[in-house]
Parts: sequence; structure tokens; C-alpha cells
Amino acid sequence: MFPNQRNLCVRFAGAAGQGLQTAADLLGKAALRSGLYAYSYTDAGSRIRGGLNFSQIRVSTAALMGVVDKCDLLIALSKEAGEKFEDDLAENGAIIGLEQTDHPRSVPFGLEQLARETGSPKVAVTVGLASVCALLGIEQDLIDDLVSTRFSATPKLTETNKKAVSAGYQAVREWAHQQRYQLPLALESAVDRLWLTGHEAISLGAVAGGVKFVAAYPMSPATSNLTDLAAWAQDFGIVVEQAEDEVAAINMVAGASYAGARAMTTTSGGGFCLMTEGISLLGMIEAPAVVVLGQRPGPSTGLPTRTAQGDLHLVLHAGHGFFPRVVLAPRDVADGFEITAQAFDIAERFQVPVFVLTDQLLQDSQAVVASFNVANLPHQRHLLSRDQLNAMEHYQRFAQTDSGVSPLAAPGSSEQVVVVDSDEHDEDGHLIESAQIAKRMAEKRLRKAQHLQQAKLLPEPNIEGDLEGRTLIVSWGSTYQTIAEARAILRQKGQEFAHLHLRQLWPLPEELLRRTFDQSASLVVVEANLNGELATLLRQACLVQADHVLTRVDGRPMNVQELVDRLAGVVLS
Amino acid sequence: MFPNQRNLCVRFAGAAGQGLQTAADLLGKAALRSGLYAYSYTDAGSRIRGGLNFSQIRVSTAALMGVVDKCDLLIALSKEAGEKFEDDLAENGAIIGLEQTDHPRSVPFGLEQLARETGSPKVAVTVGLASVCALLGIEQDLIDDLVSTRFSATPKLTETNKKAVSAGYQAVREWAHQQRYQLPLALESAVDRLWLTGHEAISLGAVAGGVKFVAAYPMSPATSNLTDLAAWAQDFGIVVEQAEDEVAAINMVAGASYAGARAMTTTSGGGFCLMTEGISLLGMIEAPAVVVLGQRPGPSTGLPTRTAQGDLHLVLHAGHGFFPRVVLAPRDVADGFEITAQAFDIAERFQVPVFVLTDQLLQDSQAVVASFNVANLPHQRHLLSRDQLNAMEHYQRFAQTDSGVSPLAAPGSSEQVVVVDSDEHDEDGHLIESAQIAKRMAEKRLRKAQHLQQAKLLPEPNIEGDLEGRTLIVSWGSTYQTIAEARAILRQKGQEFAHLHLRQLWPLPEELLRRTFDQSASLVVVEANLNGELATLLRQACLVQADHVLTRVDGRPMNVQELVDRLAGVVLS
Amino acid sequence: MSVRLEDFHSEQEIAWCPGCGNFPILKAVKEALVALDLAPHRVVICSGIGQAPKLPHYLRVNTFNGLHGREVASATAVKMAAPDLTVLVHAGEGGAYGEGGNHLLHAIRRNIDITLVVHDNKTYALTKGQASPTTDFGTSTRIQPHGVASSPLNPLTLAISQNCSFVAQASSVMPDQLAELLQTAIAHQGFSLVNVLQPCVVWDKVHTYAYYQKRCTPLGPDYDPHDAQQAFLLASKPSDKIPVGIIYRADRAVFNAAETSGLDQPLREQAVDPSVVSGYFHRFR
Amino acid sequence: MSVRLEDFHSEQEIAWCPGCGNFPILKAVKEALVALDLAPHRVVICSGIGQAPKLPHYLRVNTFNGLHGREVASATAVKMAAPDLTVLVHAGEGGAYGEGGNHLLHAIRRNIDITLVVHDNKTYALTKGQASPTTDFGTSTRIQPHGVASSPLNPLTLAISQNCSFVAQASSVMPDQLAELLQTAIAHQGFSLVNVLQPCVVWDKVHTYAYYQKRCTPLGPDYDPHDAQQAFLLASKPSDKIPVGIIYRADRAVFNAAETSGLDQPLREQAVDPSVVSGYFHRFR
Ligand SMILES: Cc1ncc(C[n+]2csc(CCOP(=O)(O)OP(=O)(O)O)c2C)c(N)n1
Ligand SMILES: Cc1ncc(C[n+]2csc(CCOP(=O)(O)OP(=O)(O)O)c2C)c(N)n1
Ligand code: SF4
Ligand code: SF4
Ligand SMILES: [Mg+2]
Ligand SMILES: [Mg+2]
Repeated sequence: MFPNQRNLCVRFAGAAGQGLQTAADLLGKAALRSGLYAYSYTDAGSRIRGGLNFSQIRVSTAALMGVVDKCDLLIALSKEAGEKFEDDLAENGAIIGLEQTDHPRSVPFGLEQLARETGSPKVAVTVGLASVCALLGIEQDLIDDLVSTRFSATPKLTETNKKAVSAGYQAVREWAHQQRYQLPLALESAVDRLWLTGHEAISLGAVAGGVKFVAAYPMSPATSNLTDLAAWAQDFGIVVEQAEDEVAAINMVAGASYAGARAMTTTSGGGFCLMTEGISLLGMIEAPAVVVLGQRPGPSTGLPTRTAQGDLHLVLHAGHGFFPRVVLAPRDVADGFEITAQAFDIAERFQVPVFVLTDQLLQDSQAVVASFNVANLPHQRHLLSRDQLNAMEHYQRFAQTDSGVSPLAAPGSSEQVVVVDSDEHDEDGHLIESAQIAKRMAEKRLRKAQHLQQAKLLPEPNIEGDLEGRTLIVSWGSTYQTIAEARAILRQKGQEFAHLHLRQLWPLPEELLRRTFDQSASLVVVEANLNGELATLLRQACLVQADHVLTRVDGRPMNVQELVDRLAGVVLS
Repeated sequence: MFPNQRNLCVRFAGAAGQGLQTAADLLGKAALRSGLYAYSYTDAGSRIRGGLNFSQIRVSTAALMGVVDKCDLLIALSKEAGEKFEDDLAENGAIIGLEQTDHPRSVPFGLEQLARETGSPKVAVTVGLASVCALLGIEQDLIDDLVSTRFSATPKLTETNKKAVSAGYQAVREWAHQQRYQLPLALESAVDRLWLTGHEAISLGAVAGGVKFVAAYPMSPATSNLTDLAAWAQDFGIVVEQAEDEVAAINMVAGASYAGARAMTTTSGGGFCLMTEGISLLGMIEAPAVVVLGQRPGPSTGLPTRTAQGDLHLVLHAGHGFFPRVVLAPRDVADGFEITAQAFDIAERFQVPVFVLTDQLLQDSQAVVASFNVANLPHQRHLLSRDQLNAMEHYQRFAQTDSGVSPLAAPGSSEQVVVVDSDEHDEDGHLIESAQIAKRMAEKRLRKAQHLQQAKLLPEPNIEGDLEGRTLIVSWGSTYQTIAEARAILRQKGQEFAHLHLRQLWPLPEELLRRTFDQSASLVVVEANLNGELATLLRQACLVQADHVLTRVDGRPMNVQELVDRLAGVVLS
Repeated sequence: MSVRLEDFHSEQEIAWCPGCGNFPILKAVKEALVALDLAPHRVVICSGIGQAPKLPHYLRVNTFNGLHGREVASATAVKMAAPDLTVLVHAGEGGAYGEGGNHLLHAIRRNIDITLVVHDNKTYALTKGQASPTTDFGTSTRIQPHGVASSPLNPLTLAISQNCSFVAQASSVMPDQLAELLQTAIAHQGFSLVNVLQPCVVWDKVHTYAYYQKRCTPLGPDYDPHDAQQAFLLASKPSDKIPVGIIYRADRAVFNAAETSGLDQPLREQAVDPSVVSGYFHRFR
Repeated sequence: MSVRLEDFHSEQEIAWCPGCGNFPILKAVKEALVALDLAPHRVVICSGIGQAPKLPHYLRVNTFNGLHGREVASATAVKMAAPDLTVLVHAGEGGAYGEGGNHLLHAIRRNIDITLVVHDNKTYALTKGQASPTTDFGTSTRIQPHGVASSPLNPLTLAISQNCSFVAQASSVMPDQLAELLQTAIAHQGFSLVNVLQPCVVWDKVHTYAYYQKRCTPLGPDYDPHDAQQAFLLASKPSDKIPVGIIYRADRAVFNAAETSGLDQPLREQAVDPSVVSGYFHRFR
């Protein structure tokens, strides 16, 4: 792709605690401010110091958010990092290591020595960051500024880091081959864009959706949402509580929701399991709630810091007995915002639990995205007002309606009392033994499920590409951008695939699906799990059998090149 | 059916605490000893005293274990019981109430007065029991004997109860119409039969399966298994522990299983939800375990003392991430024994969690069944011996094998150490971060699932009736006998249905199912839940859509007459 | 107009056994609420599953009848969301100390202003008489035919050990004192634990009305509940006299959800305004 | 032949941070096991998830590394199933007192013969420094930016309040005493709680090695751990001196699974014999 390449992939590799993620973050911010796009993701083990991690960031002139396997610049902050990843270098890529090595790709300087010259070997990562920025053509002032802001709390650190930035720029200037990595900048467009992580997008979405109560217990990769919302609590007026365990968290959510709060929790598979009794409680008392589930590879503790899409059927069937629910999954960072904001409205409007399925990849990915449009988001509460309640003779929390959705009131809003019960209950909320009432209430919940099936929650998914007679890729969650990029590459090679990416997993747009499947020549499902969770759901919902299911199960994200090869293989096979 | 009827249905109705279940139990035992068959079930609310409950028992000359809606004799131990249930009387039925009433069906005596004459009004239920026995033609000595044994702890109670028996027999003898309820007795056959509840059959099955460790937390309708096994613990050598909560229970089961015990727990939906994180742990560490899940109507607390079949998908998907599992469901009381015994062998053989799905109806039903054949049950442990272990250089708990099943060892058996980890691990059981190992281990679990799919666990299900061109009924769990009886009645009316009853729900006999569905004209699924759990599973597994799903959702068992009508309706529709 | 007993009248049929020790508790709660002039719509009673947890259905009041053992967790959140309401929890000791023991521990740590009334009948009554956490060592039940092998949990010393801000014991057999104690507990700012010794006339033939009548001894006026040492001694020492009254009080900061949220209105009153997030966009540039 | 330190050698790479307070604990455990002449295959170490729970991988020993917070429940069952083995639990205070608080309470009640070693670093270390149950009131963390609003749990008074049969405190900064205490705890028949004050060099800049070195004070020879009152006072009273040593001991019946089962062999040795049930058939006739 040289010398006119329009995107560049940089991998910061080293040990936990070396500031790899910070480097990628600052680079992305610099890219944003330079009018470029960026996308990063993280590959890290479950430890606080040591090990071998990386943060990989793509910087580009157009939005490119697929995961790629090769990097153009490898910033190796340990010897092992250099050795382990040298094979992942793209053609014409370069290694920027602690020492200059005799590797043909090594740049003619070493980060550690330059760092030492600034007075602290710890800033090697900053030298690396600076040299990358210099290669990209990003202004030194910009990085200086970012570094100053980041370390503003400790002036001494600012000083050494600024020296490190100089050293990096200087080293690059002295190197002959710098031009080949430069990207054209477009500074004016930065103002309409944001550089943020998937979890930040989701947390902001929760704020936009009116979240007022969060109870959760830390668990990767969902802790970050709790951390975001805790940090932002006072600015947005949110009660955030770290619960003693996940069982408490979900029962707190149920209590807060009953009391009229827009409430959510966030967890991963193991913690979610502990919540499932409470999820069934939400179903029974028809309490709105949003559950953000950050997926990681299971079973059990599995690979705690890695990614998977293995909990779709878990959320579809979590909790005993039948009750209506909604399952949504953002397809990329920006979508995390939109979907989560909508989730709160849907939850309260239909008085159901709404699950937002994210995963480690999406949570920890960071992307430059268009600034969010908040104008069209729903902004109404769906609670009875004091006046409405006072006008009622006798409020019934579970009044029968055609839709199965009963008018919702919070205790304390009026002189009416609000009664809910985890036992089967009558319209008033009192526990019953009667067969007739039990049937009536079960059917009310079924009606609500049918009503949800008919209701417009999210817009119908687009079919991308020309369907007729082609192979259709169906997918969900964080694989979207990678698949999109793989399709683009395949298209250039003359292989066209249509693509249907589901953001609403339940209820499914069954009719659309059936229609679409009928039109396509064959069906490939792409998902990061062992057993084809979506493929199974499609069998169940649409009686359709995927021709191929492309999965990945080692906790690492699927990447564009891998998908290009496997999709090409599917067509050949 | 009079006067030659060969079965009689008796309903003991009154308040909780009046001894309704005891009456049915003694009547069944008397029937057994008289060479008759019996089947009873219980309809009770969630309270200890008061309310309106009944125990209904059918006594017959051949095994008849369907639930029926009409009774021939209503023993009404409260005024409300008489009023509430008089419409449920079969043609020529009689009401035996506390007082003789002017109801045309009332017998010419009252239980309370007779009881009072014995010195204690509380034994009215015994008078009722005795009068039923007298009507059936059962020997008074037999009842005397049963009553004496039951109350042997308190001689005074024995005395009054024996007086009550006399009074009941006396009253019936004085009544002109006694003959019409008599059944022909066949005393010699009693010795080969047992009269026991579903939970007792399951608990005995656990003993036959070699259970050595039980940890559970009480929850209807599963408490009874815990109670049985606790009572029997010393006789059979079982460690039985009431855990502080369900989370503890399943983690205890995991610990005991790791330590080499055949281990089980028992719970209902809500408690099961709390166990699901532990279920996923079992999957990850490949620990054998049996989970008896007693279903009741949900969601949430639902109807705690009533019946449902709503947790099939819950157990299919319980726990995050993918791992192999087995789901079995006994079809009637006797089957509870067989299935549970097999469950323990399967669990240890394949090192998987095995779920035994029972429900309140089955748990609390009592039936006369053929004495259990224990000769053909598996009787081997699947643990490495000390010698085998000592012969190994280095034991690996998760050694790779073709089947995915690794040789199993318990700690302490030898000098080898046994290491298991809820994290993804290597063959030794140590936690790993490697993508390669993660993939290898995930694939090992997948292979094991495939191996299970191929393996013969339970015998393939029979298709009952002639399939060709007929409507096929597919069902699972406790509905079996009721459906069988409904089919027999329909057959007499000239309407033939074929019937496939699944005892092994996962892995499904997919090939057989597909073949069978191909041959049948249409498909009716019968199950006691709101949303067609089995019907959904068949869509998923066999891509087949049931033409009709007959469900019941009010917590009451489906009954024969209801099914006759609904099945007939299905064919007409 | 002040609150009257009749305001709490409920139409629900009571499903407790005749003579159950829960009846006096029901009466006492109503009396305490009336005495505190708390109207039904200003009060939320949270409960779980068991005999005790049926209580809120038997008076007219905002009711959150949730899960067995999780009543304290849900009540904590109700209070966080609606600090303007009075929040009570009625739980069996099985729910509060068994299934829900962890929530109790952490509620004490939080010192949130709710009142937990534990109907301690030393048995899992609704599920038919299994041992509960407070069942005496050696008691035989259907699941422990050879006797309970664990020592009973001591809820009072447990609470004192974690400096619970209000720890009281009462009994169904002294209904007036019970009502008074409940009143004080509800009025107390912070987490209050009231362990009520409640006879179960079906499953426990030892801890009868007579048993408690003979033993329950109100604390004298000299007793100083602020002395942790003394309270610990009193609550831990086996004795023929069972102390009833306020065993322990501690002055502690009360959990205040507004400290994290900065909100001064209950959460039910909060509107949705998606545009607020725009104020944060600069952080991501 | 007696057990040597090398028998416990493990090939696993240790994933703790350099300087972590977990290292001295790992060393002490090995030393204690050697001192007790317990070979690797006679010992089971149970753990959950966190930094502390990684410990069993770092020595050669039977290992049940289960779920976060559930280590005590699983260990209880391991001991019930295999009474011939020595069972240890290594947990973080997050697992032991937070997620798993309920199991601790009930393990104390059971008094089953296992040793729970809590690596108390006052933080959720593996998940990056959130408040744990023992984090000081007011400490600010990423989830509690305005300071922890709950009072810290006091594990020692908690255990004493329920008459736990062995309650000790130790610290990573006094490794020899730690090894000795662990040895005593393991040898103790019944449930032992050893709360080890463990510096986390990443997330807690207050409770450093220096902090504990300055404050940790071994109990004198006069201290009588059998006096509950005194133990309670010692453990509850805030003081500049942090007591280390055996804080409390109680003589209590030890849980014995054989009492319910009547078995005298570990459960792994039990054969399967379906025909035994025939002996019960008469009951159902
Ligand atoms: C998760 C869960 N486990 C078990 C049960 C079954 N259950 C209902 S009430 C109860 C025990 C009740 O005892 P307690 O809390 O002391 O209340 P009591 O009936 O004695 O008033 C149990 C175990 C349940 N409802 N939920
Ligand atoms: C059910 C569940 N919830 C949450 C987590 C995530 N998690 C892993 S370790 C940990 C906290 C660890 O703290 P602690 O127990 O004190 O151990 P430390 O790391 O401090 O040694 C948490 C919350 C988990 N693994 N399982
Ligand atoms: S069983 Fe006991 S606690 Fe329950 S209602 Fe009856 S007397 Fe009361
Ligand atoms: S984070 Fe703290 S506890 Fe964890 S290994 Fe590092 S120093 Fe030790
Ligand atoms: Mg109780
Ligand atoms: Mg910790």
C-alpha cells in the first residue's frame, strides 16, 4: 500500500503497567485533533503488572474500525514483545524497540536509551508514542499538549514526558524513512468527532437514556461502565452503588426500579448467572431495567480479559418461567451510545428487562466517531403523574390491558399504594392461589411479549450489498466493522457478499429474516463462540439452517484478513 | 361406568393440616396390599394450615396413572370443600362430608359426628378414609393395621384412629349403596409392587445411582428429595448437608465432586438460577454432578406449590459459555427411579452435569408401580484407581483424548495431584492466557458434546401407536400417563394418535425425530408451559414446526378429559 | 388529618395458621406506623418469601414482596431511590440470616436508614420446618434427623460486632413493647435490626408462647445501649433471661445517596434529557 | 521420608506484581506444610478468583480453583467428602467477606475443619482497585470517587461474635510469625480464620509494608485467646497497634460428616451398588 497508504496500524506491545493503553489513547486523540480517524483495541492478560499485552491502533483518513492482524509499526516495549510480534509486521513495517536491533526492520534508534537521556527510563513508551506521531506527521505541539494535560497532576512527570516527546520527534527527524508513514491531515473536521471507548459510549448512552440508579459488582469487561458512571455520577445526578455481590446488585435494581428510578446494572457472564433469579423477578413484577452484559470467553471464569459472543442464549433464557424481554447488541462503539439510550426507553415503555450485549472487544475498543446526535433520542418518562394517579379510584399495578402493558406508578407519587409480588398475583399485586387469575396473568405477560414482537423498537436492519443470488452474511455484536471491511476487500477481489447485521436479537425481525433468507443463495453466520449461538437462534426462529458458521473461540477478536480468507473459502467450498 | 367400573377416584378435600395427604397415602397402601393399583396427586396452596386443598387418588384394577378431573367419592372435610367441588363429582358419585347434607349425592352419615363419637373430632379424616376403604371392599384389618403403624408413636392417637376406622366401616355397612363402589381384589400380587411418590422414586434412584453427597437448600417442590435422602443418609452412607443458600449448595457439589464423590443437589427454578454460575463451573472443570430440578410455575416465586414444565430452556442454557450437558426428564413415578439412577452414571462417565427435570405433579404424585429392577443398572465407578494413577508418570486432569473425556482422578487417591481451575486452563489444570491452548480446550469440550450426542445414554424412545399418516403427539416429563390415557379413550372413539414421549431432552435423538416427523401427518406438542418449550427446541434441533402446541399455565396438571377434548379439537381444526 | 389504624386495613385473607406468632407483629407494625403518623403511601414494606414475608399483604401499604433472602438488598435500593419514604423490611430469619446473610452484613456497613424486622421463629416455616440459622444445636428436624450440627447464628452479637447503629430484640409475646420498639427503630436514623422472637405453633414445640413469656426480660432503665462491650456480653452470654429491648446503639454517619448523586429529589421525579451528554463531548476530543 | 520444600515446587510463572505482599504468604504456606509434614497430595488448596486465589497454582498441590467468593463453600464440601485430607482456602478479602460473606458466616457455624487464609489487601486488586469490604471509610477509589460510604467490615469481631473456633491475624510483613500461625491454624481442629494483612503495592499506597511494619504488634504471652470479651475488645478497639497472633480460640464440636453418613472412608472410595435400594422396598408396601 506504500507510499500512498491512507491508514497505518500501530501496535504498542509490552507488559501490563507500561502504559500501552494510555499511549494508544493519546495517539487516537492526537489523530482526532489532526482530522484523522483512529480505532484501537486491547489484547491483555489477567494481571496488573508484567505479562505480554498490546494495544493496537489504526490511524486512517477515513473511518476504518475493523480489527487487523498486521501492524505497520510495532512499538516493542520489551524484548519479548519484539520477538513475539515481529512476524505480525506488515510489509514495509518497522519495529521501534527498546534498543535498536539488527532486525532488518528495526529503526535506527532505541526507545530506552532516548528515555534514559530524558532522565527516566519509564517514559520509553512516551518516546515511542512521539516517534509514531512524528512518523504520521502529527504536530509536536499537539502531543506536547496532550501529554501535559494527562500528567497535569504531577509537574515532574509532565516535564520528563515532554522531554520524551522531543526525543521521539528528534529521532524520527534524523531517520531517513520517515515520510513513508505520513498521512494527510484535515484539522478542521475534528470538532464534530469524538474519540472514545465502547464502554464510554455505552455509559454515555445510559446517561442519555436517563439512568438514575446503578448497582453493580466489578467484573471484567463490564467494570468500566460502573467506573464511568461512578465518575460521572454527580454531574448527571446518578446514584451509583457498588453492591456486595451480583445478587444484591440485581435485587437493588429491582428495588430502585420499583421506586421509579431508571435503573441498570452491568456485569459479565458469571456475575450475570447470579442475577438470573432477579431477572425472573423483574419479569414477574414487570419492572423496567437495563442489564449491560459484557461478554468474555466462558465457561466459568474462562479468559477474563478477552472477548467472546457466547452469552446470547443465556440472556434469551435467563430466569425461570416465561416473561417478555428485549435483547439488543451494539455493533460498534458509536452504536453503543444509541442502543443503550434506546434500551432505557424500551425498558420503561414496556416494563421489561432489556439486555445490552457487549463484549470485551467492544468495551475496550476506542474509536473516532461522529459526535452523537441526541436530538432524536426518546426523552419521555412512562410513569403515571401524581394528577393521573389522584384521578384514579383505585390504582392497580397489574391492570389488564390489550397490550399487556399496565400503567406504571411509583410508590410515593400519590396516595395510591403500589404493590408488587414475586408470587403470582392479581391485578392489585397481591399473591393468589386461584387458577383463573394465574392463567389471566400469565396470558397478560404473553400478550406483552406479542405486543413487543409487533412494536417498533429499533429500526429494521439494513441489508448491505446486493442480496439477489448472493451469499448472505448474518452477524451480531462487535464483529460488524471487521466484517464490513472484509466484505470491502472481497468486493475488490470480485467476490460480493450481502450482509445483515442484527442489533436487535430479541424479538427478532422474523419476517424480514425469512424474506431475506429466501432471496439469498446461501447463509454464513459469523460469530465469536463455539456453538453458533445466533445460528441456533435462526434455526429456532426462522427454521433456517446456516450453510456455514464461522466462529472463533480463543478469546481473540476475529480480524479482517482471517475473515477475508474464511469467507472466500466458504464460497469455494 | 357403573356397576362394572374397574377404577374409582376419591378426592380428600379440606384445609392444609387436616391430613389429606396422609389419607390418600394410607388408602394407596391399602389398595396395594389389596392387589389393586392406585395413583394420587396433590392440589395444595402455599400455607401450612387452612386454605382449600385436596389429595385425589384413583384406585383401579390395572395401572391408571393419568390425572382426571372428576371424582367418584368426594371426602369433604370442610363445608367449603363440599361446595367448591360438588361439581367435580362423576356420575353416580357420592359426597362424604362432615355432616350429612340434603345434597342428592350426600351419603347418609356425617364424618364429624362419627369422629366426635370416637372422642376426637380431628379424626374425621380417618373416618372418611375408612368409609372409602369399606366402599371399595378393602378389609378393615388392613386399615387398622396401617393406622396402628402410622400412629405407633402415640398409643392414644392409635386408639382414637382405630375407633374412627370402625365408625367408618360401620357407617358404610349401614348404607344401602355400598356395593356399587366395590373393586375386585387380587391380594397375591402386592408383593411385587411398591406404593411411593415421585420424589421417593427419584431419591431411591439417586441411591441406586450411588449418590454419596447431597447439598441443597429447601425449595418446593424439590425439598422432598432432600428430606428423603437426609432420612436415609445413615442407611445408605450419604453425606447430606443443608446449605446456607443455593449458591453454596452447587459450589459444595462441585467441591465434593472434585473430591471424588457422586454428588447431587436438588432445587426449583429460583434456586436453580442462583446455581447457574456454579453449573458453568461444573462445565469448565468437567465435574460430574446431578441436579434434580423440580419445576413449578414461574416466573419468580410464581405458584410455589403447583406444577409446570417451564424450565427446559433454562437448563439447556444455564451457565455462561458453552459446555456439554445432559437433560433427562422422568415420565412417571417409576421412571423417576430409572432416570435418576442412570443420571449418576452418565454424569461420571462423561464428566458432565446431568439435569433431571421433574415437577411438582410428579414429585408429589404417588403410584403403585412394579418393584424396581436393579439388576441392570450401571454399577461401576469411572475413577482412576490408586494403581492406575501410580503407574502414570504425570497425571493430567484434562488430558486430550479423542472423545474429549479425560481420565478422572480424585485428590488423595495417589501421590498425583489433581488440579482444576475455573479459568481456562491447560491439560494440567493450570490457568493459561495462550490462544492456542484456549482453542484446544474449547474444542475438547466441543468434542465431548459431540461424543455425548453419539453415545447411547438412554434407549431410543418408542413411538407408541401406528405412526403412518397419523397425528403425532410429542411430549416430555410428567404428562406421559395422562396423555397415554387420553389416547386410549380417543382410540375407543375411533381417533388414533401416535405418541412420542421424550425422556432424554438433551442431546436429542435428532435423527429419530426427523424420521418420525417425516412420517406423521401432523405434529402436536403437549406441555405445561406458556411458550412451548419443547416445541421451540424441536424447531431449533429439527427445523420442524409443530402444528399445534397444547399448553396449560395455571399450575394445575393437565387432565385426561381436557386432553381428550383438546386433541379431538386439534384433529377437527 | 392524622393517620388511623383503619387506613392500613387490607382485604387480603391471612394465610397464617391460627395462633401464629406473626399476628402480634402485624398488629404492632400497624400501631407503630400510626404512632409515627406515617400514612400507607409514605411507607414501603419490602419482604421476601416465607411466612413472615407475607406480612405486607395484610396491611394496606406500598409493598415490594421480592425474593427470599434478598429483601434487604431491594429495600436498600428503594431507600436510595426514594429517600423521602420510610422503608421497612419484614423477613424470616431464614431469609435474613440464611439465604440473605451477606446482604445483612453489608447493610450494617452501609448504615442505610431502613428497619429490618426479622420474625425469628427458628425454623423454615413455610417450607415445612427445616432448620434455620437460629435453630438450636442438636435440634432434630426432617433434614437433620440426627440433630443440627451447626451452632446457631447469633444475630445480635453479629450486628454489634459490626457496630450496627440500632440493634434490638423483641418478642411476639410482649406485643406492646414490640410496637414501642418498632416505633423507636423506625424513627432511628440508620440501619435498625429488630430481632423478634416469634413462636411458630406448628414446627417448633419448644419455643412456645409460654417459653418466651417465662424468659423474656425487658432491659432495665440502667442499661446503656451505647456500651458495645456490655452489649456484646449481654447478647453473647447464654442465660435463662432473654433480653428484650434496645441492645445496642451506635452513632454513625447515615448512608446518603444524595452524596453520590447530588440530587435532592427522589429518583421517580427525575426527567429524561438526552442532551445533557453533550456537556461531556469536549472530554472526548 | 519427610516432606521437603522442593516437593511443593511449581513450574507456573507467577503473575503477581514484583514486590506484592502475596509472595511472603506463598512462602509461609509452603513452610507451614513442610513443618506439618503434609505432602502435596494430602493437601487440597481451594481458592476463587482474584490475586490471592492464584496462589495454589504456584505450588505443587491438589488445587480446586473455583469461583470468586465461593471458595469456602467448595472447601467445606471437599472436607466433607475427603476428611482424610487437609483443606486450606486462600481467598482475597473481596471474595471471603464480600461476594462470599454468607459462606463465611455459615462455615463458622459449622466449625468444619478447614483453614481459611484471607489475603486482606483492602482492595479488589485483580479488578483494578475498587473498594473491598475492608477498605477504610472515606477512601476514594475509581468507583467511590467521593470516598467509600460504608464502614469497613471487621472480620475479627465478626468471627469472634459467632464463636469461631480459631481467629488469628497475621501480616505479610512478619513472614516467620505468619508461617508459624498458619501452622497452628492448619493443625487446629475446626474452622480457622487467618486474616493476613497483605500490602498491595499497586492499588493501596496507604497500607504499605512500612505501614504494617510500624503498627503490627504480636500478642504477648499473657494474652489469653479463650476470653471472648477480651478478644472482642482487642479486635474492635481502634488502635495504633494492630494485633497479630491468635486473637480468639473456642472449644467447639468439630463438624463431622461421618455423623450423618456413618461412613468411615472418604467418598471417593465408595463403590456403587444399586441393589442396596431393595432393602428399602418393604417401606413402600
Ligand atoms: C431462592 C429460594 N430458595 C428457596 C426458597 C424456598 N423457601 C421459601 S420460604 C423458605 C424459608 C422460610 O423461612 P424463613 O425465612 O425463616 O421464613 P418463615 O417461613 O419461617 O417465616 C424457603 C427456603 C425460595 N422461595 N427461594
Ligand atoms: C461472580 C464474580 N464476580 C466478579 C468477578 C470479578 N472479580 C474477579 S477478582 C475480583 C475481586 C478480587 O478482590 P479480592 O477477592 O480481594 O482479591 P485480590 O485480587 O484483592 O487478591 C472480582 C470482583 C468474578 N470473577 N466473579
Ligand atoms: S407454620 Fe408457623 S410461622 Fe407459619 S403461619 Fe403457621 S404458625 Fe406461623
Ligand atoms: S495488584 Fe496488588 S495484590 Fe495484585 S499482584 Fe499486584 S501488588 Fe499484588
Ligand atoms: Mg423462620
Ligand atoms: Mg483483595
